[in-house]
Amino acid sequence: MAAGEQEADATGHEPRRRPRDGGGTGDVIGAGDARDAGDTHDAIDAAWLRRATPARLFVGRAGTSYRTASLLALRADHAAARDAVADALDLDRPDLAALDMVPATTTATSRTDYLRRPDLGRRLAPAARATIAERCPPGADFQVAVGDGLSATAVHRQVPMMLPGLLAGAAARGWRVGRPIAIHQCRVGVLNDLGELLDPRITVLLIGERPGLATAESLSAYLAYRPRPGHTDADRNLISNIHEAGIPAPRAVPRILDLAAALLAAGRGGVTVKESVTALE
Amino acid sequence: MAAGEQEADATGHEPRRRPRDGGGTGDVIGAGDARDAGDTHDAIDAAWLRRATPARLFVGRAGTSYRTASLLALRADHAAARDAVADALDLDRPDLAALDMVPATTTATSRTDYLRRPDLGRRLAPAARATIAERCPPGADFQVAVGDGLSATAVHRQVPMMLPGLLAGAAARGWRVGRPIAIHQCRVGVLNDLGELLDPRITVLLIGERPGLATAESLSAYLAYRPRPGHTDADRNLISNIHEAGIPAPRAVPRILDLAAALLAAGRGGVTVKESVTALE
Amino acid sequence: MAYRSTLRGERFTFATLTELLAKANEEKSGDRLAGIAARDERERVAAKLALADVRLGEIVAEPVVADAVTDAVSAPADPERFAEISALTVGELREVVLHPGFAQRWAGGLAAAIPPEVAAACAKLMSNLDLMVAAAPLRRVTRCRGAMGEPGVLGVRIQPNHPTDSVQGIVLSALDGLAFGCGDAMIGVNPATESVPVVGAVLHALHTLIGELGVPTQACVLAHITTQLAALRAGAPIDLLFQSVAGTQDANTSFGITLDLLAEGRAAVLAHHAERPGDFTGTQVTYFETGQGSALSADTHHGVDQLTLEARAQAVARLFDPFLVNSVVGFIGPEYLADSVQIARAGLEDHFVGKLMGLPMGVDVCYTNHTGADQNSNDNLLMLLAAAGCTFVMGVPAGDDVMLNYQSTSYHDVAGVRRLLGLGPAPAFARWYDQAAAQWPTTVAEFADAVDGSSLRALIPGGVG
Amino acid sequence: MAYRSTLRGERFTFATLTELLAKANEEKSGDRLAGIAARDERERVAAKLALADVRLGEIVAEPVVADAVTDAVSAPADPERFAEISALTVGELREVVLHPGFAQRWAGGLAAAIPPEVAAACAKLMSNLDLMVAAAPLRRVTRCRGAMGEPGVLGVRIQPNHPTDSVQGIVLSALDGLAFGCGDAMIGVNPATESVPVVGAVLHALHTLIGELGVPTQACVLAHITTQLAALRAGAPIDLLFQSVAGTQDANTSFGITLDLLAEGRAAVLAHHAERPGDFTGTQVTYFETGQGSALSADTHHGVDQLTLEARAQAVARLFDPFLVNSVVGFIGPEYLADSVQIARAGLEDHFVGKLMGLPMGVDVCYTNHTGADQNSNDNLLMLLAAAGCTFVMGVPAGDDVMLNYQSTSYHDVAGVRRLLGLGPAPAFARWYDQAAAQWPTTVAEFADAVDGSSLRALIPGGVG
Ligand code: B12
Ligand code: B12
Repeated sequence: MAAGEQEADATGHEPRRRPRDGGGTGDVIGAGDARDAGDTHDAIDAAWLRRATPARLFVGRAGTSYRTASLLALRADHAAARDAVADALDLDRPDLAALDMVPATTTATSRTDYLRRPDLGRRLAPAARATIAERCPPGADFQVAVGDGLSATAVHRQVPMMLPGLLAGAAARGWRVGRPIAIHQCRVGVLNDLGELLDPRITVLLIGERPGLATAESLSAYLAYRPRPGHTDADRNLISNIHEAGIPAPRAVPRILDLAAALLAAGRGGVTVKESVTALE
Repeated sequence: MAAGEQEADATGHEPRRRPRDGGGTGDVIGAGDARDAGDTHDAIDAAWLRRATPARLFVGRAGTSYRTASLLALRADHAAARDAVADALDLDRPDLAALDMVPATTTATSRTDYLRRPDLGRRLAPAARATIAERCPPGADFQVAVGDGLSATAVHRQVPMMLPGLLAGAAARGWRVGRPIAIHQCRVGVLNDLGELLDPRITVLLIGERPGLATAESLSAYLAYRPRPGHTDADRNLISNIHEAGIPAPRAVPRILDLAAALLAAGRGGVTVKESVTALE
Repeated sequence: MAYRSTLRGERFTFATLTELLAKANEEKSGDRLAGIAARDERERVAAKLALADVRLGEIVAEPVVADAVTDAVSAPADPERFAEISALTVGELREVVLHPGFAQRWAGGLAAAIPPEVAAACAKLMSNLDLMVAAAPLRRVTRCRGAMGEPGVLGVRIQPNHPTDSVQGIVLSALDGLAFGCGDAMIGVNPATESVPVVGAVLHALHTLIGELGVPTQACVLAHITTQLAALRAGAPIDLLFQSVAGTQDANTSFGITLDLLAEGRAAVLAHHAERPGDFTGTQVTYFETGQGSALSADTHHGVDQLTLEARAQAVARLFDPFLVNSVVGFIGPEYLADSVQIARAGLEDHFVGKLMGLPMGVDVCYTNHTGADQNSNDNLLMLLAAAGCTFVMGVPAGDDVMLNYQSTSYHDVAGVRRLLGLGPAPAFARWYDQAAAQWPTTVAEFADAVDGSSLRALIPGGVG
Repeated sequence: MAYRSTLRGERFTFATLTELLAKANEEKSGDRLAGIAARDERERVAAKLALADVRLGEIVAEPVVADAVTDAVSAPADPERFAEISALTVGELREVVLHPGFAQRWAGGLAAAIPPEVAAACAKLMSNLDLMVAAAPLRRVTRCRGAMGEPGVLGVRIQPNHPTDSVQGIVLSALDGLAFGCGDAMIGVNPATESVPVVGAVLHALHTLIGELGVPTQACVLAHITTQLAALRAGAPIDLLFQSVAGTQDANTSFGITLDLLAEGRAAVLAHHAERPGDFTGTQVTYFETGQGSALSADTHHGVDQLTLEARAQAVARLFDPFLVNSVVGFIGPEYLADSVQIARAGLEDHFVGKLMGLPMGVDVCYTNHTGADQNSNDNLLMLLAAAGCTFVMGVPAGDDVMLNYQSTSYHDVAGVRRLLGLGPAPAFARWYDQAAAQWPTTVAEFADAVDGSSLRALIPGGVG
């Protein structure tokens, strides 16, 4: 194959995993260390390894460096991850619109602002405070908020699969469920403002984690017990890595509900309360 | 001396030279390599060395590194040099205003533009072409232009000391002298546009060189014989380092005139014509 | 007390030592975010000039914050040794530190006498090259199961993280790293899950892996200290006790820790080691991570600049005789270190101040995807730190941490740097490697061949295929 | 011929090899100024992917410019050796080059068979670490009066420039450099004045200095080649003949040179050396400087990217069997390399492509005051290049070139880097240094003491005080 068509290792759509070796990997003279990945084995074992971990394992070497294909796949994934940071939360997507969340913004007014000024992403904008106060009933047992965080992609992908189950599950446990809120340019610290405004017992913030090379679709659920201005991360709990190759959305829902129940039982959140899950494989 | 007043080595006004050692230079424990500069000798020999070269020689060592005073003097000079790049050419300064130059601009409209787009600094703006065509008689033997280049400071300092002598000297040699032009956001390549517009035999461009740590006041005189679009640096000559610690302005004037005469005699400029100066000390 | 200097006729005044330290710092987005940075280069240089003439004794006399961390770390631990240098100015200290003879005085006890604010002040007067040249000779050997810090060693922590803490995925990642000669510093997993059973399962799996293979290294699971201690009580083996630490009491509170908790934890692990005779060659049982920006991120910086707080965080670590300390330098994001220039500077600073204070300092050379850095800039800093004698760095498969979502240095990267600079793993580990992992598979194909009926197969929890 | 690739479903087409090479380049302000850069990271990566599959033979078959430089340098000098690799793709070449065994093949003749466009293409697929790891083992020894390139050597050119070419000032600067162990690569002066008598005077002064002291090094005055040759004809001694070269015929025309002129100059200097028996240990008598951006600056780049043109400029140098080649990497300004990130990348690239083509490559690690770089970023690149086995770097008093108005690496800097990496001057020079300059003054006070009635005094043209 000369200068013709070439399919990169990094061409697959998300979720992206360990790229297979290929492209520019020949072994014409003396590249003994650039050991050939071997086609037959690759097909079989790459699948097994891929199931075991999204990490890029046993990718071969060129001297001590990456094979050319691995290096370029990493570059491609980096370009994509950077693009993902810039993506905007789109509440008009049909699956998100269907969730009927109350839209809100923080005091960070642009993406640049958001990246440089985390303090602004922790405070609700005055208009948002008014809207929320008007449209969301206070004093719920279980209040959910959704925030773009560092990856709107994660919200787009995971939240539609989670929110209905979360609300239904909470209701099934007999909790009074608040009306969900969607927050643009959102940081975890916004939990304190929500607590001050609505006084829920448990607030769950579903927020996009920073995009990695392997996936930009990872979501975290941060939980706070009666959040208040002055609370810190020591008062919060979370479940992270909610995505297809991590905790799949359907499995995250009961874990969040269980953790919420643990917080309610303890009458507090934070470092002294631990999840009790055991097997995670 | 504790946290009180402290005079930096780099506090002297320009032209700045080798800083003397001092400040944070004590030798309390084991700093054997950080050999003391010695006060008496310093006073005598620093002056002699300073006359010999503006280079920072025999400044001592801390291990293999600079003494603290030397390092901080370099930092201070770097801050000043960067500021100098940003300085704007001010034709309203009394000594420059007195020279009654025709003001012009290139197609670079801001300092940022100028730094990023050298091509724009080589073309006269349409309005400038019109002004020059209107106010400057064409066909001179000796046309002078002044450009800010990378240091307006150099123009501010040197040009008032040079331009009158240059024009008078040229006239004394019987050359028809053009009306001087001052060009904002100017690169050397603008000579071609000037040649096309005014058709002088010799054009001299006095232009600010990039500021260094030792001085931001260094000017060059670029000379072109019948410049035309398409001419390159191979067709030009120059005298550089015109400043107090280099070629003082008064000594630069006759050298420029001599070089102009050499170009006229050769009937061309550029790489085949050399200055004939010998002793320069 | 006010500090003053004059630069080319322009006069500058700095009202407090805290202000002076902040303005003398190199440019960091976090200091600017905090509103304490020098407004321009001229003011920065003026602050450096004024700082150069401050005596070390004065720094100790004017604490930057009044809190429990200051009480514990800012008074010189060894007043007699500190007295030897207290009359030096910061500018003089820089020259002393750069002197080739300094390493001996440092090793002879001076290291322990250097308070964090003094170390930070010194770093502010140093060029990047100074930071490298000065740090390189300051080497300390520490011991847990194996040793770190011996001459010619660039240690590597294998960081085999997994998004759901799958012990199979973690062990596979670790095997890949061991095959590259990585892992002498530790095999250290950040768990995604704060659950005592999960953390315990990972601790057991690493313990088994190390034991089966006979690797002279130590395991660590970087859960919150309270989770690790609960796992210990539940019977999990702990080689190294981990905790993130910060430079103010309030920041540590936001991390859910106190100095007492750290002391108790260390005592518990030492007691546990006493019950595992023969396993350990030394008594350095703690591991700490730091990084510029963490205090500001919790709004607990009290107007103090990032570098000074970093040195204080490291001094907190010093209280507990750590096996290793790690500055995770580009980990958080652009709000604290905007780009590769600031990350590189901070990495060199953090490493130097740690070494100056006598710590076995390593650096996680890394960046996130929302910052102005990339793998090429990461390569650069890795090389600079290796040249500067950095104790250890990270080894992450392909540099891509699939759980923490950031990029660090890879097994490949450290192999390249070791090759280039003639460095290697810890001697005992190198001996183990030559006899064992040097022949291990490096590609999927070889791996498949190797696990088909070999001893490697037995090591993989959950079985193969 | 069109080149294509697909990235996550997005299809990219590149109409020509020239376009592909440009878009596969790392970000440079000059390529953007020329309008040939990739529009974003996605397109850049797509170009790299397509380039990875281009065979070396195809590159040679599709010249990027039709001109005299292409005729002279782009056809493989040794077609038989080139045939060994012509079927490799660029991606495969990268892997071959990174293989530890490559240095032997390279030394065995492959180096000479690598055309500049191939070297540049390969560099575009490499990480910064690749560029360092691959370059380090490629060492060539060249000889003029002394030798360069021996193992463990980091050479230094003393660059003792003076704003009016005062021989006194120049000699004083050179003495300071020699006292630091610098100067084994050469004592090389950029003259401010293009005057045959002035250039002749500086050549005589350097010749005398080297002769009196018996330093095993060579002198060079970096005037235009025509000026140097005129000085030679007027009786001045020339060790190394210098010229700036660029990567297109038109750019060289704007420099006032042709390939014939360079060949004639070299012949003249070789003839001159034949008349100085005993002075020389080898026949490498030329010295060239290059640097990304010079062709574009004269609008003579013909749509070709900076790195490809740099490799071509170096290949021009290769035609004349140079003693040393120097990429003056941050010299011109931000329009070609915007900041320290781009300068560092370009420095590593220039060094690697030169080494790959078999050249004794050095780098002037430098920056101007109108660019986004500073002495700290300069420190970083100096260290990286020294680790990568760079043949030589500059030694400028305090890094401040008082004639060219830019900052480079200083005598102090290179002393620090040599100390850190265990490198030193050329062996013959080191022996001379230990017996002579090692004891010389380092401060003004010591200098004054030393010249009071010593042999140093006699060396200073114009006398002392
Ligand atoms: C960045 C980060 C940090 C930074 C936070 C500073 C900052 N400004 O971002 C630092 C380095 C200080 C940090 C420290 C710790 N972290 Co952390 N951290 C992360 C990371 C990599 C990314 C978070 C992210 O993307 N946030 C999204 C953005 C939009 O939110 P943000 O508002 O900008 O950031 C806030 C949160 O990230 C929060 N945060 C970060 N870590 C933690 C941990 C806990 C328990 C809580 C409640 C909050 C919290 O701090 C930020 C400021 O409020 C995640 C991994 C992941 N995949 O998510 C781990 C992660 C969240 N951290 C974790 C842990 C365990 C810790 C520590 C407890 C470790 C320790 N033993 O000390 C400490 C202390 C945390 C605390 N109580 O403050 C675990 C949590 C496991 C769990 N399920 O509870 C995770 C999942 C992975 C890990 N093992 O490191 N962390
Ligand atoms: C930058 C520079 C270069 C760059 C120019 C590219 C660029 N875009 O800037 C490069 C590296 C290519 C270069 C090359 C050479 N340079 Co030169 N260069 C300089 C330097 C350091 C700064 C110039 C400056 O500040 N310009 C001011 C700005 C505002 O102008 P500009 O329009 O942006 O830049 C133009 C001029 O600088 C011009 N230029 C640069 N060098 C030369 C040399 C000659 C002879 C001419 C006519 C024009 C010229 O090129 C630029 C593009 O047109 C000066 C030193 C100094 N103190 O001035 C030496 C200097 C001007 N160069 C000099 C020389 C000798 C050369 C070479 C002839 C060396 C050689 N042997 O090949 C070559 C070839 C020059 C040519 N004919 O094209 C001498 C000139 C001595 C003299 N009195 O004639 C100087 C004084 C110092 C030196 N020894 O290097 N140079």
